[in-house]
Amino acid sequence: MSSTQEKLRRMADQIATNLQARGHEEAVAATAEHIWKFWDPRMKAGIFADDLSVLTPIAREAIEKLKADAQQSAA
Amino acid sequence: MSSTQEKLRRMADQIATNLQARGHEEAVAATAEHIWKFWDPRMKAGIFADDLSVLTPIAREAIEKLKADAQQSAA
Amino acid sequence: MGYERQADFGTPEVKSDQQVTLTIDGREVTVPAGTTVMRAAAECGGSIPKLCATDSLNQFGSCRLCLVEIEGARGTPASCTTPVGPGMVVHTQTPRLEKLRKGVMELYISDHPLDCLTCSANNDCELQDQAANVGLRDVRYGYQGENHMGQDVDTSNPYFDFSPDKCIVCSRCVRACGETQGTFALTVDGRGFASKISAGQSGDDFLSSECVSCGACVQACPTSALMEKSVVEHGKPERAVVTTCAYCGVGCTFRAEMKGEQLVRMVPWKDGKANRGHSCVKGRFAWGYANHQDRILKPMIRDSIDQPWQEVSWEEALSYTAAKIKSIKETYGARALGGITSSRCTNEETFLVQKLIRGGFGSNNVDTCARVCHSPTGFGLSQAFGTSAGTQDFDSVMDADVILLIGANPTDGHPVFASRMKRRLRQGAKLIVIDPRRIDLVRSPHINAEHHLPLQPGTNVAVLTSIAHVIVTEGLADEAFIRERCDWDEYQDWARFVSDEKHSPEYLEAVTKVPAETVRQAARLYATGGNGAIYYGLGVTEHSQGSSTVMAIANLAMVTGNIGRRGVGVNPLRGQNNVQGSCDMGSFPHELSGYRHLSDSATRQMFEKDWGVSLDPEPGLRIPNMLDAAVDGTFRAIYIQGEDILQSDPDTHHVAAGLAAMDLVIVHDLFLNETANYATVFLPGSTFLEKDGTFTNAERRIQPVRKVMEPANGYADWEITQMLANAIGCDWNYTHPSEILDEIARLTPTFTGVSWERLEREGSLQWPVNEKFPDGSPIMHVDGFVRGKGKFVVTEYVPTDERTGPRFPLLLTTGRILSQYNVGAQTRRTANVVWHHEDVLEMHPTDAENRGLADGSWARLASRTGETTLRVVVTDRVAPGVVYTTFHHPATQANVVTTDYSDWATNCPEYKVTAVQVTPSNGPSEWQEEYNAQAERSRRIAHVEPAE
Amino acid sequence: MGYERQADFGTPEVKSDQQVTLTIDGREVTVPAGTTVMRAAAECGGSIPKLCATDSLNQFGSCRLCLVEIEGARGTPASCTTPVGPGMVVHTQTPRLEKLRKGVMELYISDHPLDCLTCSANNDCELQDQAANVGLRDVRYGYQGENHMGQDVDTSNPYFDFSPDKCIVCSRCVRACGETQGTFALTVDGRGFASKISAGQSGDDFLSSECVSCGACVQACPTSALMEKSVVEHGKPERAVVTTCAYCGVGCTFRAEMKGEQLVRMVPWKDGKANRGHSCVKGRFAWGYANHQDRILKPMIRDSIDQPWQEVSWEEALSYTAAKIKSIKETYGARALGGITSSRCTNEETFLVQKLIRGGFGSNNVDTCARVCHSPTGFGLSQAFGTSAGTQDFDSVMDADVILLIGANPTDGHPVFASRMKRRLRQGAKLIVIDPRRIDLVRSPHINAEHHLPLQPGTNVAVLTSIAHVIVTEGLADEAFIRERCDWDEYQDWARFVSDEKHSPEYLEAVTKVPAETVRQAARLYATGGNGAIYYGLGVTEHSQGSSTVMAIANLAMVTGNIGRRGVGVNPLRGQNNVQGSCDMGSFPHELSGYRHLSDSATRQMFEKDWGVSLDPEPGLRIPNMLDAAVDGTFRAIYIQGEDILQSDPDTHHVAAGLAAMDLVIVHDLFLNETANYATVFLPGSTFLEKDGTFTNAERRIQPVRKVMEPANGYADWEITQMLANAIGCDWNYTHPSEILDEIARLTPTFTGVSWERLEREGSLQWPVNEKFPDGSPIMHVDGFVRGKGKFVVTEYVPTDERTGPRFPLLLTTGRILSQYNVGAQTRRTANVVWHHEDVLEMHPTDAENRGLADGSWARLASRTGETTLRVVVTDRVAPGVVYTTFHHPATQANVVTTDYSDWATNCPEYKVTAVQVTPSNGPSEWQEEYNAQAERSRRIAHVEPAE
Repeated sequence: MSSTQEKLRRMADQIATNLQARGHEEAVAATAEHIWKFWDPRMKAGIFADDLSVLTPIAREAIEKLKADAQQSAA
Repeated sequence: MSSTQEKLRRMADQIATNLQARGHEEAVAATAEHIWKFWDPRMKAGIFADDLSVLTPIAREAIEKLKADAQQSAA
Repeated sequence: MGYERQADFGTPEVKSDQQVTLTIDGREVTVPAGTTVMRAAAECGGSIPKLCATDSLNQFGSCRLCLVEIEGARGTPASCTTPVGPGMVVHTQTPRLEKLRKGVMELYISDHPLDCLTCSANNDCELQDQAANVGLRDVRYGYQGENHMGQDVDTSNPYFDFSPDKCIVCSRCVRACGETQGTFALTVDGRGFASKISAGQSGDDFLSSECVSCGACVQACPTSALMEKSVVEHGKPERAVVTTCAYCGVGCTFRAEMKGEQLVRMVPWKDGKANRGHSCVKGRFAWGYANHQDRILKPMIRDSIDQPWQEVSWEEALSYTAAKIKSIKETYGARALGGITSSRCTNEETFLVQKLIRGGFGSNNVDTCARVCHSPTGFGLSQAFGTSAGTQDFDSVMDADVILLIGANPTDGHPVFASRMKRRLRQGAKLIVIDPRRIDLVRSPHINAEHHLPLQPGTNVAVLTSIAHVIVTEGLADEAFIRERCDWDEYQDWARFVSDEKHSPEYLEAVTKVPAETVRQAARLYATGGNGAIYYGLGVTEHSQGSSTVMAIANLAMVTGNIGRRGVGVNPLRGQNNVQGSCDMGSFPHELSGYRHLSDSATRQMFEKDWGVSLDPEPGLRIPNMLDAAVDGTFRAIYIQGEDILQSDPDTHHVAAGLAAMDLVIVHDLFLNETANYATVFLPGSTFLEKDGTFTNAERRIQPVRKVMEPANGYADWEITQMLANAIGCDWNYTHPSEILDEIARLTPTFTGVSWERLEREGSLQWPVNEKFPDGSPIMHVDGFVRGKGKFVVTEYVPTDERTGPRFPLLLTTGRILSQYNVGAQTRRTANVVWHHEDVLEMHPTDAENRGLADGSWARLASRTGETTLRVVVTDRVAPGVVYTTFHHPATQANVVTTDYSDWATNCPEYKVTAVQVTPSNGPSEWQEEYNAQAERSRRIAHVEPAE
Repeated sequence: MGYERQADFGTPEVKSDQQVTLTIDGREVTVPAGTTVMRAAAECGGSIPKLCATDSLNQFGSCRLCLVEIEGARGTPASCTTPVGPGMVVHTQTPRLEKLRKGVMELYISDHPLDCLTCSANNDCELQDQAANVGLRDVRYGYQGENHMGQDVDTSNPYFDFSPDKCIVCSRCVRACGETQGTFALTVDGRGFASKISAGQSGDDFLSSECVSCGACVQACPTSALMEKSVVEHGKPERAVVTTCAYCGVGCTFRAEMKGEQLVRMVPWKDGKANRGHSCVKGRFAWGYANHQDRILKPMIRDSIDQPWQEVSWEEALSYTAAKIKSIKETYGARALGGITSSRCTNEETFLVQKLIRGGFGSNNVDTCARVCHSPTGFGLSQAFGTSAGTQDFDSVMDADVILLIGANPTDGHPVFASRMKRRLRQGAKLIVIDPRRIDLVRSPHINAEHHLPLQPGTNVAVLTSIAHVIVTEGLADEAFIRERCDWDEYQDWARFVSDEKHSPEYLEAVTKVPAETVRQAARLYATGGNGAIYYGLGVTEHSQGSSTVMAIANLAMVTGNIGRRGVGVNPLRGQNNVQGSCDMGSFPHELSGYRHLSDSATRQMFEKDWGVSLDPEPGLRIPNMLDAAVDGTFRAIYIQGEDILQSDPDTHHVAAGLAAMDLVIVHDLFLNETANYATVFLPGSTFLEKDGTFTNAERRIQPVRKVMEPANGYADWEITQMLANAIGCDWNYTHPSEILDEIARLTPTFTGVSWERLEREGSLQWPVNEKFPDGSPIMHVDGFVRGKGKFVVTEYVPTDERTGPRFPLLLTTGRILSQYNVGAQTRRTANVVWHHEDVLEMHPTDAENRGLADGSWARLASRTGETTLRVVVTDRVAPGVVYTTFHHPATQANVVTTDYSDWATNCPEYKVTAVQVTPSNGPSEWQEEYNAQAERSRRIAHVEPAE
């Protein structure tokens, strides 16, 4: 696994951790929105393609939500 | 005769003399016009009341013309 | 408001149709071809160091400080003598130049005193500036070598000092004396290190030299070598206000340089369009009268002229005066009241005085001092061209090829314009002088008049008609011009008239005493020498044929086609600062502002509506007629603003009798003048430094006058006239002269486009300024005469009634000199008296010898009218049979001698021709002694506190 | 364009609702009550002589030169200490005053050297001015008495000299050092005649004293006693251009004083609204880099980084670069290209670079140095208030009662603003400092912080949340404000969160290491002490919780109602001169100018239409992501204008690896910086002196930058970007930056009212400037937050992943010092190196002793990422366990040690917290030696003529 991949995991988790005090549901939505707004397409693609089980729960749910949204809009 | 009266005569004659080169008729008209345009009423009254025979012919005719005009407009 | 020297671009402005673009210090600059690199750099905000260059003088290239580097050129050329070239790349600051300049500066400073902090030029010194720019920090030579320190200061001039040890021998003073002033009084003596500036011959100081104290050298001096004494005394000014000189009709603009309420100096303003940065001794230096101890600052009244004056409050003075006026009007009617406007006051003030007389007093008895100087100009030019004013601006003279100067002495009377005329003459223009005296312009350094026609006083018309005779009979008339621009029938009548043999130079030589051949040559030169410009003065107007002479002059200009373009024209040199303006403002008894006769009911009604009054449609009295009517008892009261008719007007005895006969003489002036001896009300006036307004000079240029200090007397003159008007029941509410100017513009077609705001923006405007001439009119009658066709008027020579004879065998003519002004009320109260502390009588050696008179003798000068005494100066400047004096001093009272003869058309007095006799005397005449005793008695002031 | 000192009104401006009318020298003047007579006189154009007075300092009344006479008052009071009174009648120039002043001046001059002409102050000296004004002509005492001549000049300061014999002991320097700068380094030693000015203790010279070289004393000195060395060398400037400093985010305005193409000095401009006439050592003096020999003036290219550079023509450089860009785009797509805008360049230049990348390259891979400094400010304040900028102008600090200073060291980083803050603190405002180090403001002359919270690095959020805990739980919240201005539900959620016992100071003391009671006292003071203003710096943002800390700060301001008026607010102290502007201009990969997200299609379409391109709607890469992507091979080319990411960005190894992996690195800069070691195209840049444009400072103030000299490299930076754009096929035709500014205004709602013409007229404008705020916005959120309701955001403390442990037991934090700027590219190339010629490591005595390190020892500083060596300074300014260094010198490269940890929201690097170990060393590390060798190799230039 490239160091870039590792950084993406760390970034996603870090966002999630900093948002978790807002409560689980809001934290998931805020994490997803943050990634959607600030990540370059190749970064998004990178994390979508990753093994999401290594992520913290909030981060994982956020990425899953983003993936679903992306597939929907591509459909 | 006051010195003022004497001055009025001299002024009338001097005007006439300086205009005489224009020929008699024009000189009389020009002298009359000059006095009409530049003399105060009391000066005009003074020369009208004077003995005009002492004046040079052009001056005399000019004053007579002015007197006639004045009487006409007063009538 | 802060103090800053005017910008100096180093070398004069160049005019060219071609523009050149170059790069200076990395910046692109575009300037007219022929411009120097120095000037181009200055125009884009740079400042190449310089000492010998200044933009009022031609480049000289001596100081070596203005070196620059030009890419591709060898060496380091002087930027003041190097013209710009297209694509040139100039560097004005490089290490190499820095080093060279430090070397040059080191030499200057090693021979210069180090007392900057106590030097009068401190902070206003170009050597100091350039030392700062160059950044020299060390003088290797020390200050112990041979130098020029410790030389005596020449303090002889009353207005400026020359400190030779401060001199850096840049020659700017020498060049200014030549190029700017045209006097050539200064020279560089010696060569090399021994060079020094010198005024005149060795042994001369500035006062004893030819120097005329114009100030050009002081203005040009980069250090304190030439410095105003007032700056030495008071220190550097702190602010500068641009204003217009209150002396002659040239109308120089000056920077009044102030410190608090103290005027420190007057400095000519380079942007002034009348003077172009030059000045004369009067405007530049003779302003001390403004705060002279003689000045009266409080209103005064008295019941009769044999009582002392009582100082009173303004309220009391005005109510006293108003009551008198109302009572006289009630008893004798409005036509018993009148007044005189002042040619020294502003247009706005003059306009108010005539408005007060016409609208407030209710009579048209208003006149002005132009009556006694240029009234024939107004009358004559109006007849010929349709406008009562000269046709050119002053700049026009630089395009003249032949200058015909008649009855004028510009180097004394209009010195700043004379300097420009001399500059043009040095460039090669030809000069013809028609004057009984050999005035300075006939022969002076680098000037040599082509022809001098020393005519017999009183024969102007004869000479001018004989010149016309030559032009017409020799076929030199410009018929194409005449056919296009003039009435051809009138021209033919006139041509027939002048062609008469009786008007030939040969026939008239006996009368005029001018050799016929000289007249013929002068006539040919004027008619064929290129642009011919006529300049004339009071030697034309102050004659019984003054108006005829003006018309004869107009005829000459028209017959030769010398009118309607630059370099030609008919140019009266006006006497007092605002004599043009006072005439424009409706100061004459028969006309309203803009020279419109009272009989024109449309004009009259416009004024009546605007002012809310009804106006008398009949002309009022002229000054001499007022005096006659006063003696007759029909004229009882007069308001005289800023004039001294007792001294300035002819036949003093008669003037005194007229004034004495009146019930009320109100004098509104700075000083208790001679006329005030017969006044019972004195209203203290304000100087031109104490008020806002406008003056109009001889070229019809309306220029702003700006208040630089508060009126010492409490009010500006326009405010005093307004207070007087309101005291007799008017309801005026002017708060600033600009409002009066707006009223003038509203009521006067030639002033439509004039406003204070526009003058602030554009500096000055030459009337007419209106829809037709939105930018004003530097040159008139360009596309046609104002009256339509130019009018040739037949002018027959009529000899004056004043004749010489056995009792009075000499002809007296009068004039003035450079250092004094008019009746001398101002100049006599300045240090100008060192040049002229008394009026003297010029007399030809033969006449003097015949009478046993030597230079300096006391002589009795007598005419049919009166007599006085004065000292004789023996000189061949006057012809045999002619004597000459000035009328600047009341102690002499030359006008006690002059007669009441006057111009046939305008009653302008014949000052220039009085038959006199001169005999030895041993002191003042009886009349002089009586007069002085009466004057002294009349001037007593009882200093008691007013009962407020 | 000419050179003139700025007007000096003598005493400071007074604000008052009451106006007083008086008469000075006959003129009526109306001024605010409390104004001095001196200032009133100056305001109406007069100039009362003065020496000890100047309008930047409080009146002192010692020189006795400014005496005036006041009617009805006894004696001659000093005008500088006499306030105006209604109806007062003042005379500033009378014979009595003239005499008194000459006496005073005589004493000054008798003890002053007479070498004006070679003096560096010549023509720019107030003693000279006043001597000229006073007009002293003679010094009776002579120059032989006891005096102060011949004393040694103190030349120790690299920028100015002190010449005691030129000193007139007016105390202006001493007062400026105290009042203006707040350093109190200067004193008057002795009394009476023995008085002399002294820097620090006896034996100190200026360099060894406490003097911080701000220049305030030089500015205040009326003579050449304190004088810039550059003026001594070059002489007096000849023109002055007002421009904006290119150092820190204060944005001081200066007059660039020029002589030809030579910058002679930079002088603070009194009308500058950011600096109000003050300056620091960098802006005032450290401009010599602009013409440093290291500067590259020709474009250079090379095929690979192991080759020497080849100088080529602009054409060749641009076509080479364009071909490479096109080829990479073809092969890898637009998203392989990107660039970095510069916070040192103008707004217009920055805007063009992001336009080039988005519109020309076709990607949104644009980022700027704000990424590594204040990106959390933009994110955090936008979340809370709706605007990515501070809320106040600098003037606002003068109305603050409590100043809460967090993670900022203004006396070093923002010295000119620090001086104002100190002035306010001396007036009595209270100070709370939250900083691991005991910065100067905690204790300095006349300043004593109320509370210092020396927290453990990385615990900002914990400390701020505990302050919020105190405010909410002690009932100090401003509920009225919150109900009106904020979302009440969000507030309640947040209040519940912070009230939790886990957020109490007592609970968190173990983490933050700040005594709980100190936190409580600080919280109470901020909440209840009047106007509370928060100022913060990179100690807040450069953390893994940087954005959370910014939001925590916003929460504190809202909960206490300290927002929306003067004296309060949230004020980020921005780093580089135009970091605010570069963010405003759309330099971030996810947003367009004015902080509008790319996903907003209306905004995107406006740009697409205006630019005639289509834009990628997806966010681009941030700098660290670009480097990651480069290593991964998906990012191939970068255009870097005016930044040196290799030195400034964290984890140098990783940056170098990223750059080395790219196909094309274009560096556009003044110098061959560290990043250029990895570049194959070098485009020489221009300095701020060589171009027009605007900078936006930390108070959102848009200020004009003006060209004072031509670009030595041939083109301004905006021209180079335009040439590059056109080389890759764009069609740009800007002829002046004002046209770019017009485009910015057209496309950015907060800039609608901004134009070059308006900036010329008004000097500066604070955005937003638009229909709603036509005059700009000194204070924001006055009537409501930009986002509507203020948002309380829950900020949970999350410790950084960077932890100390046995291998790396110390925490390194980094910062900067006064004399250096950022990576030092500019300041290292000036004489500022005398104060700081190398980066050093500050270490607590205990930690040093434990490691056998003494003051000055060489030490090895190592982290998990890398290591370097530097010298140790032992000091108790840092707490035990904390070490501190700066990153100004490439020889040290502190960033080889910092990690790639970064802020969760913005990836702003965690410079402020790195776990390190420090051990003795005997010289540079192996890495340092390798780096230096590589850098030297990479900087070789093959000097052959370009094949044009």
